[in-house]
Amino acid sequence: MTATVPVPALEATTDEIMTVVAARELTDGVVCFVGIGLPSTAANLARHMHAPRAVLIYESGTIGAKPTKPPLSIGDGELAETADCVVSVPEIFSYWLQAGRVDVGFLGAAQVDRYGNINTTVVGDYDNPTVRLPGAGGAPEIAASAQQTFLLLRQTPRSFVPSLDFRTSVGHAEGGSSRQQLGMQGRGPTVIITDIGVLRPDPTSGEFILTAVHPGRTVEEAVAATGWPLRVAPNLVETVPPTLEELDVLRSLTES
Amino acid sequence: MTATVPVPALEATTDEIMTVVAARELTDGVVCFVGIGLPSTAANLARHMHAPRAVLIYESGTIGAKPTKPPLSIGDGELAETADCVVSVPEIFSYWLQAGRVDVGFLGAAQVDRYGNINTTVVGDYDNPTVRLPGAGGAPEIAASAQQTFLLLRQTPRSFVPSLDFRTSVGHAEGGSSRQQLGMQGRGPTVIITDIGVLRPDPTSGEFILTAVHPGRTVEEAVAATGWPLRVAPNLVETVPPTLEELDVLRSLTES
Amino acid sequence: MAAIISLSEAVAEHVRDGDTVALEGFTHLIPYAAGHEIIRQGRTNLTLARMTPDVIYDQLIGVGAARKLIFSWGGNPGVGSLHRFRDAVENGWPEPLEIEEHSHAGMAARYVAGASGLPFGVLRGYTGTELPEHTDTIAPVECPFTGERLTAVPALTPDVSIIHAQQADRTGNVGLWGIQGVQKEAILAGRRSIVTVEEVVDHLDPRVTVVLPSWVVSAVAPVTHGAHPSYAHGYYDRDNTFYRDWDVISRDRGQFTCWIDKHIRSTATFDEHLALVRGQAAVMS
Amino acid sequence: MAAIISLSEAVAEHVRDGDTVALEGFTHLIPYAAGHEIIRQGRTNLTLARMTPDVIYDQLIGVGAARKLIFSWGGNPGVGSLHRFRDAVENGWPEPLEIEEHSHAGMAARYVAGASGLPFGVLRGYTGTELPEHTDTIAPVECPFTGERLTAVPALTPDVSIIHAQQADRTGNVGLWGIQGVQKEAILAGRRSIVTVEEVVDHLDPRVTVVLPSWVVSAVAPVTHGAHPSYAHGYYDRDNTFYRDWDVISRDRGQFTCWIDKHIRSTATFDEHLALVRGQAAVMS
Repeated sequence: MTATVPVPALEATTDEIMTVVAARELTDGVVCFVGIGLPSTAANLARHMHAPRAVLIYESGTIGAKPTKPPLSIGDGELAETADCVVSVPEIFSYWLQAGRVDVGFLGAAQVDRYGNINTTVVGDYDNPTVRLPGAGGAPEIAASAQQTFLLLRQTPRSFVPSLDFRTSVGHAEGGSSRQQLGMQGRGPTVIITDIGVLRPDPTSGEFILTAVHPGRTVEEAVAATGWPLRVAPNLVETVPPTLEELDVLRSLTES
Repeated sequence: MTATVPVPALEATTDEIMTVVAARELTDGVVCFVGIGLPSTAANLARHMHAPRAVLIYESGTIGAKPTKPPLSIGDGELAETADCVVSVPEIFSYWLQAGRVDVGFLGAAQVDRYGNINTTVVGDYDNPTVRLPGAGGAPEIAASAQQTFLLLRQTPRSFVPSLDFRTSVGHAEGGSSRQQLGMQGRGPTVIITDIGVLRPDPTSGEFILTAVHPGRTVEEAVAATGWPLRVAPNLVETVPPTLEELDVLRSLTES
Repeated sequence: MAAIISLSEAVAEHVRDGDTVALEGFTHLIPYAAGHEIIRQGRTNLTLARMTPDVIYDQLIGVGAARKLIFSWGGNPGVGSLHRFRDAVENGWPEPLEIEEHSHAGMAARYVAGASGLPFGVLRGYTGTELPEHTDTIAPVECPFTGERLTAVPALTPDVSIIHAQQADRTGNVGLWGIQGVQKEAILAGRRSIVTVEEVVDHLDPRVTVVLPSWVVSAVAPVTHGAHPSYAHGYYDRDNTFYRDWDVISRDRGQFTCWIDKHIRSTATFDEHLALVRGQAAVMS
Repeated sequence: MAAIISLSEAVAEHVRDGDTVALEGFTHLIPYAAGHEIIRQGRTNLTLARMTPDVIYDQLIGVGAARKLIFSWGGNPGVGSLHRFRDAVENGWPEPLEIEEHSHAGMAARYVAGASGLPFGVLRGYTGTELPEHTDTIAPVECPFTGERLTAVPALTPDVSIIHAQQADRTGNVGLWGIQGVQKEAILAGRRSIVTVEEVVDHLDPRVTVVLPSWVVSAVAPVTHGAHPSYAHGYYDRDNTFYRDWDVISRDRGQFTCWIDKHIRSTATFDEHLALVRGQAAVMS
């Protein structure tokens, strides 16, 4: 899980390349609903690079948090101290997320299918699970109400599955216009960033297509790591490697 | 409107006797939802006399306000400064009033009927009113959700009517168990305090009955001032006149 | 991000004829300066929404800016009637005023629904009253679990919501404290929003209890004493005398119109208006 | 009025076998001391409600105090799985655990409905997910005005709600600041309530942003560091090491039971527990 890819002059870890690629997706002024871990780090990297006015909302109720270090938990004190305001958890979900004020929501998952639907609930049968996962948390409503979502997870046959064991949160549903028919205000997942590359949805079918591979990774690896017949974009590109500046800033953010 | 009644050693105004009588109805620790004017003054008088732990809630969002002077408006700054906490107006109505946390709500009215239903909306036809009154404000939900309500208004044939021009807030509805059938959590109006005396509901029918007259006032005056055939309690009493202490405290509260 | 601009620019850009406009402030922080600017710029055909249409809406109604009023309590707090409101409803002067009448709890629930992106709010309200017979925006709703019947009201989503606050910082984050009313919900429910502020500061006061981030506000306009004759906690007290005087000013149509012409239409800014009002108060006292 | 009493008295009086109990605190101010006292007093058959059943509920579940869990996210934040929770759900150890599973937005709406005296709350939630197939407390509801279909969840009204706060004053008014989570709603939704506090003070700190008046709280119990290993803003930081250590302690049934026996059941108070935990940390470092 710590495969590294070569970059000019220094090595980026898998986590680092995923974080850098996610950060690049964030435009300045974007309002992000971030969870702990890679999403939080990516949003903070963006804030320190090209998106100084990005607004970070944590589900603990902090709006406009500017942590100097990625928090270990979603409710760390520094989030409250650096936020523009702190509101209650009910308010975060009603006045802010549900009202459509979040531009980008980050989601992780144990399983994702070709339409970007995700499972964070159980592996196996719900009533008799093989692995009981943490559950929904904020994900179903982030997936429904954020203007778009970014999915971050490692690409393996166990995580990129033809059929979810449980649908915790909706991506492009059954594809086509099925998401719109559910009445969701957000556009759904617009990108999946993995340790191997980047997938984006086919604009018509909503199926996720491999559009980029990271330096040192291959299409074959991506196909082998995907439990459905992965389509590859004709204009597939190689991810621009993390720059020295990106890695410097990222490492200054994450060193403990 | 400034008829006075004799009391030992000094004269109490009509407003003063109504205020004193209302204050006496409040027990220590009671949670009151008060409006501006007599109710606010009465609750503060009680707080300075026998009910030091009475909790005053104003609909502007101040909980546990302890104003030194009766405020002119429901949102005066002193209410916020002396309150245990200040919350939003939506929260006052949802978490506090609707949730049943208010023991006593005070209401005034332009018209009241024999069951303590009140009109604060229009005199005359709704679409073509003779007098357009301010409207509902907080009254319908105070009348429904406070554990009990106290009505304060002057007794005249124009205000004590056989039939309301508009029912803004529900008292004992059509009497009997009709209020309970509406599903209201509060018991409804338990007392009407007027410039002439005090009325309380018949426990069975819910009809308001004259149970006391203030010093110097008579049953005949009360009957003449009431637009329905006013029943008089067999054990009618005379209101104990305001004491020197009550008047002293009241006047110290209201002098500007 | 909120643009920090003048009040006249903000009203010119964001308040349009025919809009549904909410000027909120529960006794505290009532946006009088913004109301005056709407009168100065001659907006018409407005639907005015406000829990307590007090003197600020009496002025807007009296000049004929409104075709409809959505409200829950229309009076001069602590004083008595709103004469211009009554004249419009009772006599159709200066023009008929359609009304959509709620209770405070219902109006609050409507703003909360609007701020929450929900089409309706639920409350224990209106039961047994005659309001539902006259107000279309009150409907029953049943609890899917208990079968209990409650009341629904639709979200209120003004085209533009306007409030006054004590402060904004230089990036347009708004901060207010003291009685907070329904201001936050009104701004979040509005499609556009204007916040007038006492002052723009480097850092918001630690007493601030409600913050509206810059990116949910369309425009911030600094207007000193912009809530007069209402008050701004920590800045100035309520001008109770003005509220009492308004009872006299507004009783007569002619006197009212004179007052508006002289004190609002003939003044270019709220500063000029205040200087005039204060000069007269000094003479009278 | 809240009685200011010891935690053991508060739990003895207000937490009963078979109760629905909510211990809330969103990462910040988690009432660990109260959770331990419930274990010490051997309560059983509890229905535990909590948005994020993290380590505090892992402990209660692992000792078999709960028959049911109402929740929305069960993990060790920033670390990984809750091994006792998983063992109960996956293997029924120490006994089967019924689950009633929601999303955060749904749980928040349930507490808000409970605090508001409404039988249900409305949200845009759960649409297209499989949660409604497994959770009875999710139902459709239609907007009476637009016909739009939304989701209803029933009010959550615990028999007893428990939180930790920084301060109470001598009359039992509770004050907290920093991340406020769903604590206020949990207390107001509860039939009874216990608040543990870092200290009892003469006057609440001006930084207080949430006040719970004494008369809505059943009991206030002072417990210094009562949120450890969670944190109390302005008092102490989160003990991240403990959360990481918990992953090891809780992986094995035997080791878990040993830890509970030694650190909770064999200590009389939370102070004793903390002294023990800190002594070990000092030796290990």
